[in-house]
This record gives sequence, structure tokens and C-alpha cells, in this order.
Amino acid sequence: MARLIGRRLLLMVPTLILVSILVFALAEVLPGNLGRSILGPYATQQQVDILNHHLGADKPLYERYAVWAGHFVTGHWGASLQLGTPVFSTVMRALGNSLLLAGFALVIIVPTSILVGVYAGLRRDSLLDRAITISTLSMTVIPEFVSGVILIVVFAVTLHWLPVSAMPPQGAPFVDRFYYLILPAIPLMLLELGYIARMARVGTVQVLAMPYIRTAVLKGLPRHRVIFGHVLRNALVPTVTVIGSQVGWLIGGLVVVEFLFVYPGIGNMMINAAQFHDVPLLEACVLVVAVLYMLSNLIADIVVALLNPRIRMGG
Amino acid sequence: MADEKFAREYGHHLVEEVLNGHMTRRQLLVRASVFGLSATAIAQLLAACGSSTSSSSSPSAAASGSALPAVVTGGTMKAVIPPPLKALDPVTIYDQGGIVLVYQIAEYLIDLTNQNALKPKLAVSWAPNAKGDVWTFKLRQGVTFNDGSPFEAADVVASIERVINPKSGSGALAALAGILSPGGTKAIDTHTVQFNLDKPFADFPYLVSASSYNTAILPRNYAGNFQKKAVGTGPWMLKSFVTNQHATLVKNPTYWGKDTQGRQLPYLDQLEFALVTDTSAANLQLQSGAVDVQPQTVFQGGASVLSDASLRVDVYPSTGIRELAFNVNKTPWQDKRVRQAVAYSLDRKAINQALYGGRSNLGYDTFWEPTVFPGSPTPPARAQDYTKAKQLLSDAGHASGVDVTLTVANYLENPAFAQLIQAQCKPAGINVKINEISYNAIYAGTNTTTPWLNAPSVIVEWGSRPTPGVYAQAMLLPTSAWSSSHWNDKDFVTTFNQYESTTDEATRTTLASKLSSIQQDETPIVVAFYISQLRTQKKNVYNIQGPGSFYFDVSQAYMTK
Amino acid sequence: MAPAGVVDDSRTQEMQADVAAALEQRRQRRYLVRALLRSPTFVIGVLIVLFWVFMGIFSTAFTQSPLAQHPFAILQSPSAAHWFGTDDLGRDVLARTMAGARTVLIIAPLATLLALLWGGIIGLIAGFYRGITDDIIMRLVDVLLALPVIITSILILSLFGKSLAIVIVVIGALFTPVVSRTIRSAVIGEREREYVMAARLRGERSAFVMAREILPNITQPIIVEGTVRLGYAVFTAATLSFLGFGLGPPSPDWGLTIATERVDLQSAPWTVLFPAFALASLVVGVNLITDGLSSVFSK
Amino acid sequence: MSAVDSQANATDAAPAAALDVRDLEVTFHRRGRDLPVLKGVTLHIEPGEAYGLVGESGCGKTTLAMAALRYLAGNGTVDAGQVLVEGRDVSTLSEEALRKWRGEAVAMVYQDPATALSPAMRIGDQVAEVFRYHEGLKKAEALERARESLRRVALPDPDATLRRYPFELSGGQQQRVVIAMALAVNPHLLVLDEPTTGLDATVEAEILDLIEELRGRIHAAILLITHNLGLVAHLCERVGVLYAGRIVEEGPARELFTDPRHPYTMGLLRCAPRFGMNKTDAALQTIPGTLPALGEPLAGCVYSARCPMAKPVCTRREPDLYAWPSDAGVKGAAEAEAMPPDPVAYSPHHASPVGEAARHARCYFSAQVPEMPQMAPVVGASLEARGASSGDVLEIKAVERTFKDGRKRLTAVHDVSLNLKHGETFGLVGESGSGKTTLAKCVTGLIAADSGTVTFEGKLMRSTAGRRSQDALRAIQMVFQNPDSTLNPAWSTRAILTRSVRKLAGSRSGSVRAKVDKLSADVRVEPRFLLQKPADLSGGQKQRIAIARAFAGDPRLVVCDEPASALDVSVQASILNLLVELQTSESVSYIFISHDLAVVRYISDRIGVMYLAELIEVGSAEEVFNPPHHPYTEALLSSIPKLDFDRRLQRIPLRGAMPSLSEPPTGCRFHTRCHRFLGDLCVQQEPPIQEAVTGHTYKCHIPPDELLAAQLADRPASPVEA
Repeated sequence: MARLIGRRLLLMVPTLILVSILVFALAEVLPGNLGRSILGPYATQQQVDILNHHLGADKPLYERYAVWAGHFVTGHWGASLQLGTPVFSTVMRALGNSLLLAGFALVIIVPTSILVGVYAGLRRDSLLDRAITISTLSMTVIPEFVSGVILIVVFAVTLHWLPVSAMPPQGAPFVDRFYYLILPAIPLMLLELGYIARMARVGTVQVLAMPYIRTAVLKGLPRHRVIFGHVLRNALVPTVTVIGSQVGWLIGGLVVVEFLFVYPGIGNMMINAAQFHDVPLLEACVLVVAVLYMLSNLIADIVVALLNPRIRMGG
Repeated sequence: MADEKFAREYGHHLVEEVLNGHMTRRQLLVRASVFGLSATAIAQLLAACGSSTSSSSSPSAAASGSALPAVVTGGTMKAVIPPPLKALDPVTIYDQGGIVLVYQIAEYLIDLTNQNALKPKLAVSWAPNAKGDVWTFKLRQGVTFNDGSPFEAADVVASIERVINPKSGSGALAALAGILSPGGTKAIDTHTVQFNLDKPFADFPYLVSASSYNTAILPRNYAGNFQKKAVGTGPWMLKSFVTNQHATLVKNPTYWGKDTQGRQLPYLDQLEFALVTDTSAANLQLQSGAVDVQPQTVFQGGASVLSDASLRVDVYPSTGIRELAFNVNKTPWQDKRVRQAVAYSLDRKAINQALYGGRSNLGYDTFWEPTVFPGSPTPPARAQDYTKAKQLLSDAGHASGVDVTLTVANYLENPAFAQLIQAQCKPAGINVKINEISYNAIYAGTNTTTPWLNAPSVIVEWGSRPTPGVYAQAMLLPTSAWSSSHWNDKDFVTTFNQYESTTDEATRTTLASKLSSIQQDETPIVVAFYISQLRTQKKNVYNIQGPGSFYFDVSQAYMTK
Repeated sequence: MAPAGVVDDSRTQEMQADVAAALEQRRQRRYLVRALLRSPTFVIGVLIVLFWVFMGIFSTAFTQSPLAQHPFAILQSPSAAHWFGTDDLGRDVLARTMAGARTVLIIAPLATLLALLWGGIIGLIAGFYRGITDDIIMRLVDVLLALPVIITSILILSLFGKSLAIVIVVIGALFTPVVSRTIRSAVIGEREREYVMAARLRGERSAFVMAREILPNITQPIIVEGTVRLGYAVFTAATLSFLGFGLGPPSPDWGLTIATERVDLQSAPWTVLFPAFALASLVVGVNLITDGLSSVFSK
Repeated sequence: MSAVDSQANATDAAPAAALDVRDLEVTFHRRGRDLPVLKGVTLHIEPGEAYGLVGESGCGKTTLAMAALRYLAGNGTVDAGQVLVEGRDVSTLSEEALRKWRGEAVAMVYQDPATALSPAMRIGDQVAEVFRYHEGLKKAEALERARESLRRVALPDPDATLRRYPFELSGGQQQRVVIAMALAVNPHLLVLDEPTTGLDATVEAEILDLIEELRGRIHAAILLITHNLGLVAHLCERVGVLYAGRIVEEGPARELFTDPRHPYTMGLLRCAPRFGMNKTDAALQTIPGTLPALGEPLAGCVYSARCPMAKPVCTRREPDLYAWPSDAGVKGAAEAEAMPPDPVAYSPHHASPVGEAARHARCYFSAQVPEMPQMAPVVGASLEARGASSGDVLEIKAVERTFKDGRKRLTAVHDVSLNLKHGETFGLVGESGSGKTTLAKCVTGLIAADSGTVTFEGKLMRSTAGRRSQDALRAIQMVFQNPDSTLNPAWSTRAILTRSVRKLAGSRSGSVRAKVDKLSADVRVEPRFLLQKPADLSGGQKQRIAIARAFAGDPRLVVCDEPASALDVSVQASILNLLVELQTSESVSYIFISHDLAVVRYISDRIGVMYLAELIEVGSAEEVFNPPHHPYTEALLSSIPKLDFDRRLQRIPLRGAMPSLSEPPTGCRFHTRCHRFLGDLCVQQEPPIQEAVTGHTYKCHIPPDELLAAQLADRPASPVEA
């Protein structure tokens, strides 16, 4: 198992290098001229040249990349063009906030959606299953920015049940943060919950059709034992893989929700940085998110390996 | 003292002008304040004019009923403002968020009243010499910075010299260019400062008042790290500042200000600012009760805020505008007829209705607008006239129409304004392409690269300015720091210099007429309206002062319950 | 062997047979179509999507202008004159909601087609050749997969400028790795099948085997993947324009409208809810098509 | 009812049948259609009895088993009839009683052990579960009992096996675990659903031995469901033959197989090649037509459409299950003639056997069955008649092929050399993983050999098909195993053949169309099927088209990789006949791969036996099947269940499991399992290739004469074949 994790982590290194090359290319090379990207269309060529020189963008590509990547590896992420603050600490603080929000959402999403999905799968074609299928489908089709807008108006403004801001006032105890995170987490939950529940349902239906479930039933095992001992574990394998890959969408949703709730997370920061053409901050955000995404897939793979001895032992 | 004598004489001159019908009483108030006339002196002047009423009651007081409840001290007030666009530094700020925050912590020599008249702050009095090129300011005694160091003339000298240093990057640099040069500021004694101007300048006090917001008085040793260590003489001290999130300020226990009954100001203990750009999010914060006050509520999209029974909305006429600037260096704006064609395409009433519910004062592309700057000559109105617009376009060689791009920030009512312009220009043959960018993007970069100063045409939101001259100084001169139009009209510049160097009101009125007609005819910018600003607060919030959205004076504000 | 004299006859026979074969193929296809038409899920989905396609193309012919402003009649609630009310500039919300389908329906299908094209080629090549080619391609695909769609779109759109074409290409490119994975696994499933070996024993070229032998047999996963991506593309396009990385005003685009009008949600909910409902209904429609297709295909 | 109660019950009321199925009708509902699968089935199994239910795929065998265990799929319903197990109606059991009843009273062994075991659970837990939930044992005790169970099914190292996951076991071991689980709580009825299908011959034999041995100990009644007649003959006392949801014949195994009284049973027995039969002796008999599809309306007798003896009366009314020999359907036929026609109706009264007798057959003409007409014999020409010259058409020399699996290197073909004469059929046998298919693909160029040469008609062949000339490709073609994937599902049959003709026959044939028509006629596919897509063709038709495709360019060598093993017996026979016929007419050589020794023996002129990537024996078909032959061949032959009740061979058990290809044993590769193991010699030295007679070689340390003596000594007096 440790070897599997180790190998996967090691495999992440070349992927990460390629990701960094891609980000570097997308942010600094392909748009044509880094200085121009930052300064916009109105700067004179001289100003652009000066900035390019200052940024080292007039050097050969490989050298630029080496310097750029070197800085990332050594933690010298430079300063934000807009805020003047060090990129590293700025990104990390935002990342922490985002992780709190996403983690909070996931902690609720994962068990709930699996429960709902597996239940629907076990009661396949029943009225309840239909109801769950339809409601999960309708959840997945409402974009976060729609559900978010409506939720705020209903729960924060009209009913005053929940705070409209996603951050508690200064000095509030840490646990308060979760109270403030409920409202922003709901749009994220709705979307992912529906999707993961559908996957869990499909996984359950498929596993129920497997011969080994017939074996278990015909062994005379009680229903709960069949479900928890034989169905659940195997039904979760595709679900977990999906959760891993859904993290990408969760991040996308996070951007929207943070923007909507003015939450100081990495998504909101990215939008700000993108609007300002704050390239160093932008690059750092994308890279950090990519690493996060890869790690979450790795975790999903590890969970799958834990669920599936074949993969575990194969490692 | 000669200067005091001059002031007295100038006071008599003003009274005469009023009596002759050249000036309104309100104008007298404003003008008198420029020349450092004390409140008592002004009251005497008004009496001389035959006026008995005081018009100094604040609009907020008026809106909330004349009887204010008893002052309650202590408590925390939360306000929502847009975040500062760059690192917080009084020397370089230019946006609402930055200005509002600095205004709480640092103070100016002169502050503004609700009517845009000048009001002594760190300077207790000021007066020019007869020629108007030497101004002497008496400073307030017994003021200390919030780090304990005393406030003296040296701090003023340092602060002013700092912003007119060509390396400062300060907006005040341009405002004072040609008027005050490095070395022109001298400390006469610890509490007297003398400004030796390059030329006579009648409106000089405005240039070192809060309306010239980069001239905040900082300690002489200020090294440019305001965001971390905010030292000022103001009623508030910065406790924490998190970029794009929030700022918390606590009251300065050693603040020099006292109310009329001698109570220590400010009343409140703490002031919290939520830093939010998005109008919707800001409105929601207000409605959900997360914040107590929104210094600037946008009518567009503010319907639910305005109709919220738990909130009180102050409407105060401000001189703020949404400048539609044409970069006269860029095609097709070199030709004034194209600019005029746009001006004649606009249905200003309809725009006022859509954007402000008809609350704002219409403008006709000049700053000398008597409805907002009393005493200004009345410019000819510009109604929508497509025949004329088309004629102008065809004269300019664009008979078959012209394509233009309008850059606008996704902020406040600007996008809606842009769409109104677009729709109204279309019948005239002006095809406007809207380039909508974000609030932080439009102000990104330096003066030579930033979109708001370099785009071919652009909408820029301006907070209140106290006089037409200050506006012109800021954006219509070749030396202006914030000239989005890059307009350079010799006639205008010459006239403007005469205008600002004379103290004779009759001459000023004549010159104002000339300036106004040049500006309107040339139309470097369209000023379609002067905005009625909305400030929204919970019903238990009282006595917020200050004109416009920039000068958010809560030193005497308090909250009941 | 046909006698020499009846070559023409044999040719007509051949033609007849070809016609018959074509008819037979059409019958097969018709069978599938009939199965699809029997699926209520699929039919409802298609109707919804067709409705929006129709509206996207023709709505301006019979609604009011989506751009005409009425500054003195802003934020009016739904009435006989304006069924869906008016917005903050007095524009007809019905007209804007209907016309708002246009951008999404340009972006999403084109981006999906691009993704299918690129992903199809990549997936076919990787799955068909396997070995080192596959390893290299899949590693690159992993790299692209590590970049979340919205995040990367924002990066690219902010630095390359935003235009319809760039949005389409970006979404298409970012969906490519997922598509190529699906197609690759479908190809791998097919390439070990014996008919592919038979083709190799006939001496067919790789391109022929990929295009003519394998491709027709993976159309179902491709179609299903296409509709799944289409749903996501609609979502992504709307999200990007909501975040301000799509078309600018005065476009009636749904995401943009929701973003700009949401300040009026309380006082004039019709300005937001109608476009929001429209967007959700389109996504529902595409999802229903996906569900219908996959259940018919899996039978 | 607890296990103890039910046991008591069983002993008290001894006469209650272990399984009593009465007039059972089961219908499946699919896409709004009702598809009857079982149309009134009656059978009963006495306690301790072994009953075999045979029939081809799709006849309803498994549905019957599932209905008996009350585990029908969601869209299946029991419309009529009862299932009584030990006198209790299964349908009346409460949920909890049903649960206890399963596992305690009945148990099942499944077709594919790999999927029948929960993949993510340790073997120990899966077996222990039974004890925990049926006997209420604690986990540790249950595991202890699980260990005993595993020991009982002779699993080596039960302790280690307890901790293993299913995928770590071989197919045979997995099936032993399934059996251990089924027998854990000593059920009274054991349902075996194709328990050895998919397993290799030697493993199959092991499992059979195990079942037989356990039967002696547990006294459970057995319901064995299979298509393999040999298996039933081997294991069961009584047999029922199921066709299209109806029992068509029932009776004691020996009598039924030696003297079938239903045309279908007769057809089944005739179409399987009898062990030792060769194509030059006789053609295989076939059953015309195909199995009716589910829900297809059948007129009168369900078999009438395919029956060579069918008379008009057969379609008038369905015959009952008449007693044999007492009734023999004569009366029934007369009645049917007298009554109005009722072609499609069937009703429960048709289900139950008529009259008390040991045997029953659902036929009006049971008496005539032994004289059932034979299908026209197509006898393969002898080698000489086929114009076989002494020249080799194919020569394989020292071919080697290794695959990489992670870090492991699996040698699939090791140093194989052989040659093939013109017009000859070379049979290649061996268990799965022995390298047969890899070798075949090296010949065709689908897989490139790492080393070694393939020479065809004197020309050295390029290693991959892609680099071979069109002439070389045309000359060597292949027929594949899986009828469902051998044809491109997207193409019409005609398109498939047309493309092959264009590519392979090229300009040499006049009209492509004429050639396609000729090909389809040659493989007996009606022209109307040429318009169809493969999905609309039966398995046999698909395989015929695949053969036609291989013959499109007039090949000189066709490699047939298990071409008939996925087909039902009746169809298999016709495919084999077709291949023989084509060989005679087209004078082509075959390499014929199969795991079915009877089939290989039937069709081959020479046979090669592969074991663990090596070709260990080559010789004429007859020589290889008779001593002296390689000990492995000997063991393999002994493990085939045969329909031969008189000459039952003692199975030669093989020790241990098949070694890994990545680490083949030293010396002789077979030494780890060989029953004639000599000691260190076999371990250390690679055996020489010995020549028994000219052209018959084998790879073993034991010289031919010693081997012959030893092998004859171990055999019963009568020689296997004549």
C-alpha cells in the first residue's frame, strides 16, 4: 500500500512538471508578450519592453522557465502585481479558506450522497427511487450561481436564518466559521450531491446484478449483511473514482460560490487576479489548484485501492 | 496681519456681490470658506446679506428628522465599501475604498462640509496674501498622531512636499503642478505653514483639503507603509486590514476632536468595513443586517434596499458624476463634431430616469452647472437631437456612421449607463461597442497604461468635488493627473489660469461663462448628470456626516439600542 | 461466376443488393430511432433542446426586440405587454430570455464537437496503437486533466482576451482529455475484438481499421459522451459568462443576465428567474437526452 | 425452521422429495413483452439422488434452478406451479424463513467461480459468514469452521487460503471455495449450475472427483444443470432433457443415453463427436435449424420444427410426457389426431409425466427414435485423397514469444518447432495458458514472434501481418473463437465479405459480387442473411460467415482457433462438418486449436500437445491418443468425462496447480505435476525429444518402450480405441 502511494506520488512529479510547463506556456508564452499581457493594450512598446526586461521575459524560453520553476520550487513565488503582497502567503491563506469551505461541503456531500444513491439503487424502480432520481437530476442541473443567488435571498435576506456573508466577524470563535459556511456550501452540495448520488445508485444497481451478490443472498445471509458486507464496498469503487474526478468541478463551483459570497478563497482571488492580469498570482493559483486536484485524485485512488484488494496488492 | 485684513475685505466684496445679485448666499458660504473666513465671520456676512437662516444643517440630519436622539457612546458600526484597489497608501490612493479608509485615520488641513464648503480641520485658519500667491495656514494646537508624536508644521511640510515629489506617483502631484513647487512649503513656526505658490490661485485651499485626498497629513517620517502601520491624527486607528476582505478600526482614544458639549469624539468604539465590490453582495449584506451602513448605495439594483423598511436612505445631492470621456487623441474623437454628436444623441432625462429614478440633476457637459455649483452660469441645455447629431457626424465625414468602443467597468451603474449610451447613439449612426472590464482592471496599471486614462472612450465614476475648478483641475487640463480625454485646449487653459488667479468674483463669473462655453462646445467629456447620492443605513444609525461617498465622516455618528 | 454476357445484369444485381443493404441499414437505424422515440426521457429532452434551438434562431422574429430599452418602464412586473416583465433598462425579459439561448447554443455544441473531434482522434490513436504512443498521450492527457476547467478557462480567457471563438476553443480543449479517455477505453475494448484482427489479416491500413472498423462500433459511447459533455459545456459556458468571462452587455446571454440582474432578484425576481429557469431547462433537456440515449443503447 | 428442525423433519418424513417441481411456469417480461421461459416443468428429486438437467443454452435450465431457490430476476414471475423442497412450498416461506432455508436446506454452486465470490472480501470471511449467520458463531469460531470447510474440499494450505482474496486463487481453487461454502451447513439439496464450464479439462476432472467424493459423505440430493452430457453421465442417476422450456425426456442416465427415446436427445448424442472418432470415419450428425428464440410461438411439439421425424400430427397438438416403454405416445398420437388442432397451447397438464414409469419421453413416435434418419454423411477424404504431398506447406522453427506483465516476463511460447503438410489438419491441444493461441497468432502474424522463423511454402514470412505481402496474407487466414466479436457489428454481412474479397481475392476474381455469393453458398448461408448485420445472425451463421471471410482469397492455410467451442453442440457439429467439407473441396491446410480433445481427435490428421508454452508431443491423431504418449497427454485424456458407461477410466490426478509462465519449472516443465515423475533427473535436466514411431515425438525422459509398458499396465484390459 505504501509502495502504491509512493509510486503514485512519484508519478505526480513528471505530471506536475508538465502541468507547470503548460501553465507557464499558457500564462507567459502563448499570449504573445508577457509585458503586454500585464500592461494591457495602452502601454507603449517601451514600457512593455522595460517590464519584460524587469520580469526577465526577454530571455530565452528555457531559461525563463527554469528561473520561473525554480522560484516555485524554492517557495519564492514573487509578489502580487495588484496587491503587492507575497504571492505564497496570499495564495496559501486563500487556499486555507477554500479548503475549509470545500472540505465542509465534502464532509456533508459524500456520506449523504452515497446514502441516498445506495438507497435508491437498492430500491431500484420503486417510487422512492424515481423520486430520488428525479430530484438528484434536478439538483445537478441548477448552476451554483442560480441556486446561490436564490438561497441568499430566501435564507439570509428574507428569513434571516443564516448570515449572508461567508466569513464570521473578526474575533469570532473558529467554530462560528462553519455556521457562516452553511449557506455557501449548499450550492456546492446540491450539484455534487446529485451527481455523486446518481453514481452511487448506478454502482449499486450494477453490483446488485453481479453473481457474487446472488451467492451472498443464496448463502442465506441477512439483508443487512448482504448490503453492508457485499454491496456497499463494491458499489463504492466507481463512486469514489467519480468523487475524485468531481473535485475538479467542485473547484469550478467553488470559484462561483466564492465570487457570489465574496468569500476570501482561492477562487475569488483567481477571478480578481485574472481581471487585474496579475499573472504571478494567477499562475500560482492555477498551479496550486492543479496540485490540489491531483492530490484529491490520488486520495480517491488510495480509497479505491483500500476498497479493492486487487489494486491494493497489485501495487 | 495683512492676510486677515485681506480676508475681511474679501468678505465685504462677497457681500456686495450677493447684494448685487451676482452670487447666491450659498455661493458666498463656499467662497468665504475658501478664504479662511471663520464661521462667525461668515455668519456676520450672511447677516449683512440679510439672511437669518442657517443652512448648515446636514442633509442626513434633515432626512432623519431634525430631532436627533440622545447620543449613545460606544458600540461597533459596520459599513460596506469597495476594497481599495491597490495597497493602502494615502499618497497614491484614488479610489473610493482607499479614500474612505484613509479619511478615517489621517486628516487633512481642511475638511469639507456637507455643502462642499471648506471647514477647518488640522488647519484652524488660512488666508492668502492680496495677490493670492502666498497662503498662510495656522495649525491646530495640541494634536498628536496616534503613535504619540506631536503634530507640527514640519509634518505638514513633509506631507505636502511628499506628494509633489515627482517620484511620488501621487495624484496631488498633477493637481498642484504649476501651482506649488517643491520647496514652496515652509514652516513659519511649529504651528504655522506658508505656501508660496508659483502663481496666484484662488482655489488653493481646495488643493490641500480633503477633496485633494492625497494630501492627508502624515508624520514627517512616514515611509510608505500605511497598510501595516497607519499613523495619522484622525479619530480612528487601523486595527486590522485584510486585503479584499475587511478592515477593522478602533477609536483613537487621544483624538483631539470634541463635540459641542465637550464630549470626546468619536462616540463609537469600533468601525468595521466589509470590503465588497459587487453591488449585489454589498446590498445583501446591508439587507441581511450584516452591516449597518452603506456610504454609497446604487439606485440601479438598489430597489429592494430603498424599499426596505428597516433601512433609512439619505438622499443628498452630490457633485459626483459619471464622466463619459472621449480620448481626443484617438480616432474618431479628434473631431469635436463626433463628440458633440454623442452629446446630442443622449436623452439625459431618460438616462436619469433609468439610472437614478429621475433623482439626479441633469448636466450638459460642463462643470459650471448652476444646479450643483451655485453661481455658475447656466449652460444651454442639450436635448436629444438626432438630426443635429447626424448632421455633425456627416460634417465630420462619418455620414455612414462610425464605430467606437466604450470601455466601462463592471461597477456601480456604469454598465447600464454604457448600454443606454449604446442604444441611444445607434439611431444617430454611432455604433458603440461596449468593452466591459472589471473594476480592478479598469484602474490597473500606471497612468500611461491604465485603461481608464488610455482607452478611446471610457466611463469614469467621480465622487464629489467641491467646485468646478477642482474638477477641471483634475481632468480637463493638460497637466491634469486624471485626464481620460487628454484634452488640451489653449484657450481653456489660459482662461482657467486667469479664473483661478483672480479673486474678483465678477471677473470669475465672466471667466466661468467662457470656460463653460468652451468646455461644452469642445465636449471632451459628456457630463450627463450630477448624481444624487444615496447613503443607506439602519434606522438606529445617526449623524453620519460628509459630502458624497468619499468623505464618510462617522466621528460624530452613533447607534441607538 | 457470372457468365461474360451478363456482366451488366450482375452489375444491376449488385446495385440492387447495395440498395437493399442501404435499406437494411436504414431499417436498423430506424429501429434505434424508434426505440429512442419510445423513450419518454429522450423525447422530452429532445423537445426541450429543440425548443431552445428554435428560440435561439427564430425568437427575434416574433418577440419584441431583446435590446430595445424603455427607460421610463424599468423593472415592470409581468403583464400583458411584457409577459416576463421588463429589466433594469426596460427591456422585455421574454424577448431576452428567448434570445439568450443563442450564445450558449453556439458555444456548447461547437465546443463539444471540437472536444469530440480532438478527443476522438487522440483517443483513437492512443487506444489503437497502445504501447509507448499510448503512454505518452495519456500522460499528456493526465496533465490536461489536472487543470480544472473553470480555473483554466479563466486563466486563458483573461490573458488571451475573451471572444466567442476563444471560449469555444478553450472549452473544447479542456473537455478533450476526458473525451479522449472515454474514446480510448472504448477503442481498447474494440481493438482486441476478433473482427479487428480479421481486418489486419486482410492487410488493411491502420487508418482504415480505426476509421471504418472501430469507429462505427464506438459511435454509441461517443454519442453518449457527446451529450454528457454538451451538458457540461452548457454549464461551463453559462458559468463563464456569469463570472464575466463571456460576452459583455447588452447580450441577452443567460449567465450574463443572471449576473447583472441578480441585484434585482428581490425587487424584480422575474429578471433573474426566467433566464435561470431557461438555463436549467436546457441542462435538464440535454441530461434527459443523455439518460435516454444511454438507457436505449445499454439495452 | 432451524437447521436442526429441518434435519429432524427430513429423517421423520423420509419420503418427502428433496426437490419437487410441479407444473412450473416462469415468464420473463421484457420491453412490454411476456416471454415464457419455462412452460410447465415437472420434476422431482429424491433425497440423496443426483439428477441431471441437460439442454442447450437458452432452454431454461438456469431459470429452473433460480425458481427453485426463489431467486428469479426482477422481471421474472412464476405464473403457475409450485416448487416444493422437502415438502415445503418455497413460495410460502417468510423472508426470514427463506433466508434460513437458503444455505441450511439448499445451496448452490455456480458456473463462473471467479464472479461468484465477493471480490473485495477475504475467502475466510466469505466462508465464515455462513457459520456466523446460520449457526450464530463468533467470528473466531466461524473462521475455525471455515478452515475445516476448506480442508474438506481439499484446498491446499487452508490457513493461507483463508486470508486470500478470490483473485489470488486459480479457477479450480475458487470453485472449491464455492463448494466449501455451499456445503458448509450440510444442505439437503445442492444445485450445481454448470459447475465446471469454463474450467480446464484437468481442473474439471478434479472438481468432478471432489463432488463425487463429497456426495458420498453428505448425502445431499443434487440437481446438476449442464450442457455437457458426459458430465451428467458421470455424476447423475437420473436425467431430464430440457428443450425450449419443456422437459422432453426423462429417465435413468444410463438408459437414456444408451437408448434415447426423443429425437432431440438422439440428435444431441449423435452430433457430439464420439471419443476417438475421426473425420475420415464418419461425418458428424447435426440438428437442423436453431433453438427457438425466447417467446417464439411454437406449433405443437416444441421440437417439431427441427425434428427429422416430424409428422403433421406433431404440429397439431403438443405431445405429453409419455411413459416409456409402456405408452410410447402411440395413444397420444391417436388422441391428437382425433382432437381439434391446438398448435400453440400448452398447459400444466402437459407438464406432468403420463403414467408411472422410470422413463418418459415427450414424443408421439418414441418407438421410432432409434431409426431416426441420419443426415447425409459428408466424410472427409483421407490425407492422400486430399492430395497431401510430402512437401511441407508450413514450417515453424524455434518460435519464442514473451509478454511483459508489469515487471514479470511471461514466456507464452517457448522454442516451438513444427511443420505442416499440404492439405493436412494439425490439431493443437492444451489447457488455457499453454500458448496455443499465441503460437497460432505468431503464424498468422497477428503477434510478432520474438525469435524463430515461420516459413510458408518455402518463403520466410515476415513476423507481423502488417509487413506481409498481400499474397502472404491471402494465403494464411484465421477463423476466430468468439462468434459475437468475429464480425464487425457495424457492417452488413455482404459488406464484410465484399471487403474481404476485394482485399484478398483482388483482381483474380471476376465479379466481386459473384465471388461473395459463391462464398456464402459454400458456407451454406442463405443470401437473405447477407443483408443482415451480424447482430441478427445466429452464432452458427456468424461463424459460417467468418469461415467464408477466411476463404475469400482462396487461402492455403487457415488457422482455426476454437472455431466451434462457443457454440451449442448441434451447431458445433455443423461447423466442423463445414470445415471438413471445405478442406476437401479447397485443398487447404488447417491448424486447428481446441481444448476439446474429442473434437481435435475428430478433425485432425496430426496433433500437437502444448504444456506451459512448450510443444511436448507431436504425432498423428491416433498415435498421440494412444500409449506410448507423454504423461501429460495421458493425464489429459483420462480427465475427459465420457458418455461411456462401460469403460470408465481411472482419472489420473495431477498434483498441484499450473506453474506460472513467468517462472516455469526447471528441467522438465511438467515435473511438478507429473504422475510418472522420476526424481532429480526430471527436475534438473530438460528432457530429450523421444521418437515413439516415425513422426510421433514427445518430450520426456522416459523412453518409448518403458512408457508404453507403464501406461498399458495402468489401463484396463480393453484398449481405448480401435
